[in-house]
Amino acid sequence: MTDLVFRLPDVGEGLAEAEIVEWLVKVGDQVRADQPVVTVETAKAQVDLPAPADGVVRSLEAAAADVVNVGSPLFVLDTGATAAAGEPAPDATGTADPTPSRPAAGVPGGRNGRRRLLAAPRTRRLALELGIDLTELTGTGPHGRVTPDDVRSAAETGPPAPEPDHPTYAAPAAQPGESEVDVRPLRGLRRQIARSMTAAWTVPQITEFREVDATELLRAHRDLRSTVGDQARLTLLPLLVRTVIAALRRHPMVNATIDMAAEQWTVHHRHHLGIATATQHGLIVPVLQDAHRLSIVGLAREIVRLGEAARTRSLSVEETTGGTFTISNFGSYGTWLGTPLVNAPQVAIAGFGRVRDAVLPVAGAPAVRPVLPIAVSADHRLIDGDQLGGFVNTLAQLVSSPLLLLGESD
Amino acid sequence: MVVGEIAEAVDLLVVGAGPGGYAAALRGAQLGRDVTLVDRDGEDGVGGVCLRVGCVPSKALIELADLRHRTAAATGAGLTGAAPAPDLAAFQRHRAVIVDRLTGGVRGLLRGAGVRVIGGTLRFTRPDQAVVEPTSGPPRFLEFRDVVIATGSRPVPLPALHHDGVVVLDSTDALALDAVPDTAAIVGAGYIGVELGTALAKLGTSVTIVEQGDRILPTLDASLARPVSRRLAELGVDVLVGATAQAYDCGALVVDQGAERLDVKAEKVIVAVGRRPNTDDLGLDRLGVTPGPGGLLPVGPDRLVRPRVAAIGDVTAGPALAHKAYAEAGIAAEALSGRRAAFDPYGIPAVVFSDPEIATVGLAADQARAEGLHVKISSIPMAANGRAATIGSPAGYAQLVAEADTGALLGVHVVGPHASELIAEGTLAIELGATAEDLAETIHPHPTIAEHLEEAARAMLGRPINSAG
Amino acid sequence: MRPQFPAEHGQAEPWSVLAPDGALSPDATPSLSDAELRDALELMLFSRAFDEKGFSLQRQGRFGTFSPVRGQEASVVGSAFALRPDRDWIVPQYRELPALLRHGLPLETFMLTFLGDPRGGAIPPGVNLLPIQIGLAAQLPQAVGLAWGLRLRGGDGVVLAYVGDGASSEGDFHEACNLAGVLRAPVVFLLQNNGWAISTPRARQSAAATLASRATGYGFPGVLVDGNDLLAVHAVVDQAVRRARDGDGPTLVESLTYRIGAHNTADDPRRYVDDTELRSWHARDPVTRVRTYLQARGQWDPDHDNQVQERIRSRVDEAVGTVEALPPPGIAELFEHVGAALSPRQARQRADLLAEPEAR
Amino acid sequence: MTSTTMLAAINATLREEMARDDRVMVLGQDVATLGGVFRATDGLLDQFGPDRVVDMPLAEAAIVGASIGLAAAGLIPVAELQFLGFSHQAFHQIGPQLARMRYRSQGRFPMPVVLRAPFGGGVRTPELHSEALEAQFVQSPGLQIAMPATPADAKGLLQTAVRQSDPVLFCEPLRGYRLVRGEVPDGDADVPFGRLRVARDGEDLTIVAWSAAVQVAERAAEQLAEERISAAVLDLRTLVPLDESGIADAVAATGRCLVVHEAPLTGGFGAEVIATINDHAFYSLEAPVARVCAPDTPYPPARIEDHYVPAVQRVVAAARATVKA
Repeated sequence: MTDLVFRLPDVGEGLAEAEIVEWLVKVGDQVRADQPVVTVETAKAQVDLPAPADGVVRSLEAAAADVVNVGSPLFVLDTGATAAAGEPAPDATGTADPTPSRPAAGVPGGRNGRRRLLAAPRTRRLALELGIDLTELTGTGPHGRVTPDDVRSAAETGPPAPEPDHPTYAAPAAQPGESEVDVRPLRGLRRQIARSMTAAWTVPQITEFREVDATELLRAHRDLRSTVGDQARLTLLPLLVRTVIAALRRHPMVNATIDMAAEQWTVHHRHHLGIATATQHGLIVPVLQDAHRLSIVGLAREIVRLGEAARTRSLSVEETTGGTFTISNFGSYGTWLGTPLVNAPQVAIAGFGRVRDAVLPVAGAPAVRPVLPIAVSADHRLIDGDQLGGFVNTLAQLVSSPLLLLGESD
Repeated sequence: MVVGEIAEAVDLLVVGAGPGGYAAALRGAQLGRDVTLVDRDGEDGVGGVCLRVGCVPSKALIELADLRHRTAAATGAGLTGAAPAPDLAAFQRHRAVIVDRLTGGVRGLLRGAGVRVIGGTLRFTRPDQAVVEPTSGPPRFLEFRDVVIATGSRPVPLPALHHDGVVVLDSTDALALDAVPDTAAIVGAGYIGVELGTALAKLGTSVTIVEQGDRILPTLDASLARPVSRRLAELGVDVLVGATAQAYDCGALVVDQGAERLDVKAEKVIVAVGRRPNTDDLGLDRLGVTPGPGGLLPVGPDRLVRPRVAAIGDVTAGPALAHKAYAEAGIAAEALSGRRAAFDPYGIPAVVFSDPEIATVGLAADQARAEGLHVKISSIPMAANGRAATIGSPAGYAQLVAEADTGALLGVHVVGPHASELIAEGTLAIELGATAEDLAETIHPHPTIAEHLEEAARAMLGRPINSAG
Repeated sequence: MRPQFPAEHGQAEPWSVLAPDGALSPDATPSLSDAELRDALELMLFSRAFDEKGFSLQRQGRFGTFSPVRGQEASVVGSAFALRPDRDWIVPQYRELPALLRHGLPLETFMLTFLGDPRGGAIPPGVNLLPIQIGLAAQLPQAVGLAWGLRLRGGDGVVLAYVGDGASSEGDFHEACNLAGVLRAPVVFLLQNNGWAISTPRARQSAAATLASRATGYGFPGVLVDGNDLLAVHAVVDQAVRRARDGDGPTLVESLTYRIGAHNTADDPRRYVDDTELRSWHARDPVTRVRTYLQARGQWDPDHDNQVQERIRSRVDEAVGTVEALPPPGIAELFEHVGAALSPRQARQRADLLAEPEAR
Repeated sequence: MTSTTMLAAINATLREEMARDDRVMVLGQDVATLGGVFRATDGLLDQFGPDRVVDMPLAEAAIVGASIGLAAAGLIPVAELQFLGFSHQAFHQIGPQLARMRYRSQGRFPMPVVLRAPFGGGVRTPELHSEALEAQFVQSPGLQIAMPATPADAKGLLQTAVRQSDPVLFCEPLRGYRLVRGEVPDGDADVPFGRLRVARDGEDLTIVAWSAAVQVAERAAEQLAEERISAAVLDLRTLVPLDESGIADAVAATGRCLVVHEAPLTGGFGAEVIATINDHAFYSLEAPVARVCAPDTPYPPARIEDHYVPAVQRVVAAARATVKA
């Protein structure tokens, strides 16, 4: 027999490649010279390529939709064969050594997508160790290549790894559909939240509530907003942050963290304020680093930026750690008053509810005033009731008279 | 011990001291495990089939045969004088030295790592216990925490041809021949049969290869096998395809080919129709492990059959190749030691030391298509390579398979001289997710076979230099 | 051809020196001097007197259950006289009072044992005795171990272990003899065949013609001796002790004697002992035999006999007085010598018992 | 510290004790030339000679009885009963003789005798080799009973046994001989009798065990930990003397208790442990004390012994039930 390898000719002028549109024959077919065998499309035209001689098609070296280089084999024609004969299927039993069978290379994602996953072995191992499914990542390298950094950042924001001893051998799949309840694993951010809330609950805490006349605060807010203008979207929150920092300055031990394992606590001279932020993923607490150094505008911008980053899960590790005190602005979603939970290892948290009008005694007469509910919880291991009361008093005073902030040193 | 099964505590038990087993033992020791390695042949078994009676001796024989043959072929290229005659007895001594040095090195590593090596036949008796029957002395009971099964494989015999080690040989016997037979028939045209047939032919044996299928190397792409087929014909090797060995009778192998019955004169008959995993006499039922089809142990990506039991190498699915076992060994040792590990290569290179050599890694074009990938293919004949011409082996080609839109390499397939060495670059490229452009832009030394990959990559990009395409 | 079994051993004649009428066997030389014989006879008389006193006290409620020696005095005293108390050891059963006295055990201590007083076990330091053994034959492996230990410690002491015909059926007898043979331990097994194990006659203990013949099976000599013949018993045991001391290993001596009277104070032998047989053994009384011999040699006379009897009586009375004057043991003694120290649990039990009202 | 097996620890300790005190000698069946059927006395004959390492006739009573005599002669015999299951052949020399010789002789003859006896199941022995008979010896006042579970305790308790003047039944877990490895201190291990070992701390439940059952309890505790049940494991080390306060304190701390032993349930030493808890920690209990023991059947043949010897899963199940009770 004589095999004739038909290579892709340059059917245009200086074209390098062509895409296979359709095979007009199949392996084993008898073809005559000049019979069209394959339709290809170049950048210029769609053409049929004919058989160079009589023969039997022994193999097709490319498939429909493949892009083939000029000069690459397209098909093999057995020009010595006269009768059509299909390739006999190799007998698996005792025909020949089964090895080296071509190993089926693992192409993650190959089954689902049509893209090759590009990741070096080191990256793949890192993904395994961190429990990251590479097929769900978009690589930042050339051609979407996944880099170790891609994996690490996915690990920081993505679902944590399953337990190391989780068996990877086949386990019977759960039967879906028949249950009346929807049982879901506690995973990812939700699991982290569950864990940190559980940790928070182990802290013996006390909460003090206060309703404060917010007339002056709202006025200051209004005035400031007109001053700031387009520089930033100024909500009430930057003002409250300022107020809290001022109160913390007067009560330094509230700006602290506790370490029961080491049986010590740390008073922080810098103020890194966590802002509890509701996202569609769940509660995230980005941290305003060195909030005491930021201007009102700076605070406003930073709060917006962090809130956006939280919602897109693009916060860096530094932006979610190291907080010394937390503010929960639960009023922003309508809650009037709630009990904030201390964000351990911090020792206190301030919650601000929704401002609403209430009747207050003003100079001995009932008056309708905007009222801001404040709830501050503290770790009772470190902070006694009177200390908490002192802090809340200061905070309430500053909220009701924001002018006093002018007297605070920076 | 007069009575009772007084078990010894074993932390990590590794069964089989082949490339998989000894590598798992060493990796386990690195991870701080207390490792016990059991092999049928004890310290003498270290290295397994590969080092002692398989790959390594076989490559030594192929090297010798090739050297002799090329010397003869070089008479027209600048050498004169009679070609040296082969002396297999001397070869066997030479081979023993090589094998001793290699296995001795491994034994030293094991000793250095504090791995305890026990000789004897092991059977599992309980999910956490095995008994080892040494060649002498009472049985020892080992109660283990974790186990790696790395017992390898053995040649499959043909019922029609009773293996006697004198006339009817398996591959191990064939590599131990101390004289070149005048005639030999090889049953099975897989890589072992082709390698042995080629080597014997080059040493002067008149070789017939008998294959039941329709061509040689049936598990490889036909196009890869084609240059080898041609070369075998040049070497005078008779390849009978669609032929079944029936019996050995009166100095000849009786072969049925279609309706015809042939007598193939053969001093020796070498049966190389495949290998079978050594999983049948291990008492795996007691271990709570059931082998799958063909005796293979089903494993997960971490090579665990079940918690605390790993299997690697020839007893698991995939090519029965030492380097696969070797790679799996580390995975198994790590997985059993509580680390995250998965056997997740993009490609396992496979090499046939035929003439020309075949080496392949990653996906063939049709496999890639089956995976749903759009592919580009570039194939450059070896004739375009200067170095190949100087070697005098212009047969073969290099083929790259890449993803159409990104150019990421999916498969590298080489037929030609030193393909076995070349394939490491292809493997690295695939594992690193390199593209054809990466390969084309990487400077390769000239004149080498290696630059052929660069050339193939350039061709894929439409800018070949040395080949017209 | 059928295998030929060896014939049964016939009845061997026991070694004897003094005939029942006190006549010295013509070819015999006494192994004890006249002075030693007088001491021996006095000890035999003491034993017999104590037996009577003990019975009497027991019937008055002043003494516990005890086993008299009567009839076996020559066997016990003759064997004990073959030992050197300063280096040799006696491992008794419980019917060997005169041997224990000769070896240095205070009579009071012995009496305390049979008064049910724990202090009876307190063998004084330097007195080479193991305590009386109620577990039959249990003392024998211990005796072998003791003999072996004496040798390991470099001494030349010999152990004389007493056992009866009944106890010789125990497994310990076999294990001990077997071990002694293997170790060539310096031990003499003095098997007092007194015809009875309570009511079970010797014939029900073993089909062997003699118990001494068992020694063959252990690889050392077995000797049958007339147990009512003081000089014969002494001569045989003396020879056995000599062998043991010289490193030639153990000897089994079957001392053929007879228990004249009850097994112990609680027994009524009239229910099983044949009167005729008893009378025949009365005629072979071991004490009479020595006394006759010594009188014939001018070494004993009725006056001397009276003095001796008087001395014995006062010694026994003195001992009775002493032990009866001792304060009775109490709860404290319950916990004494259980171990080197009391465990917390034992200490609490002791305190609890002492705190109970009736204890005070 | 060296990591070694139970067997090696016993062998080394015997060697050290014999070297330390020339009164110490070893006797038993097959202990000299063979070095013991499990090699516990391997090499001692070569080092100390035939007067101190002695092969004995196959007679358990003679071995124990002779040991009594040897002790009376001033030696310190360490006798090996090849298996505790054969101790009945010598029981009359142990309970009524060895145990009470000091008492009988009012202190004249203390008995510094150690009876080493391997025992315990799970090793596929023929009949009578595996029985856990410890409770049968408890009623022999004067006899102390040591049941080490670890190589370190095998050394420490054996040292203590050899160096004090009362007889000790030293039960060695066959299954643990080569299986249980651990750190063994050099020199004096200083493990007194009557002081239990807290093998594992825990808060929800106290598992009391001794000898081979300690490892079973520890493995059960590991599994329980995965279910967030925190189980303490007590290794009693010696049954006589018994660390009553140690048991009471530990059980009072958790309020729940489970006793595991290899002997049959009825009259097993677990009953004594529970009675002790009843005496000293009753009002701290939050649940009835449970037992995981062998059933009241003869020790079975090898093929079914795994159903007999308390298994980890049985302990885990009983612990769960106790915690929920």
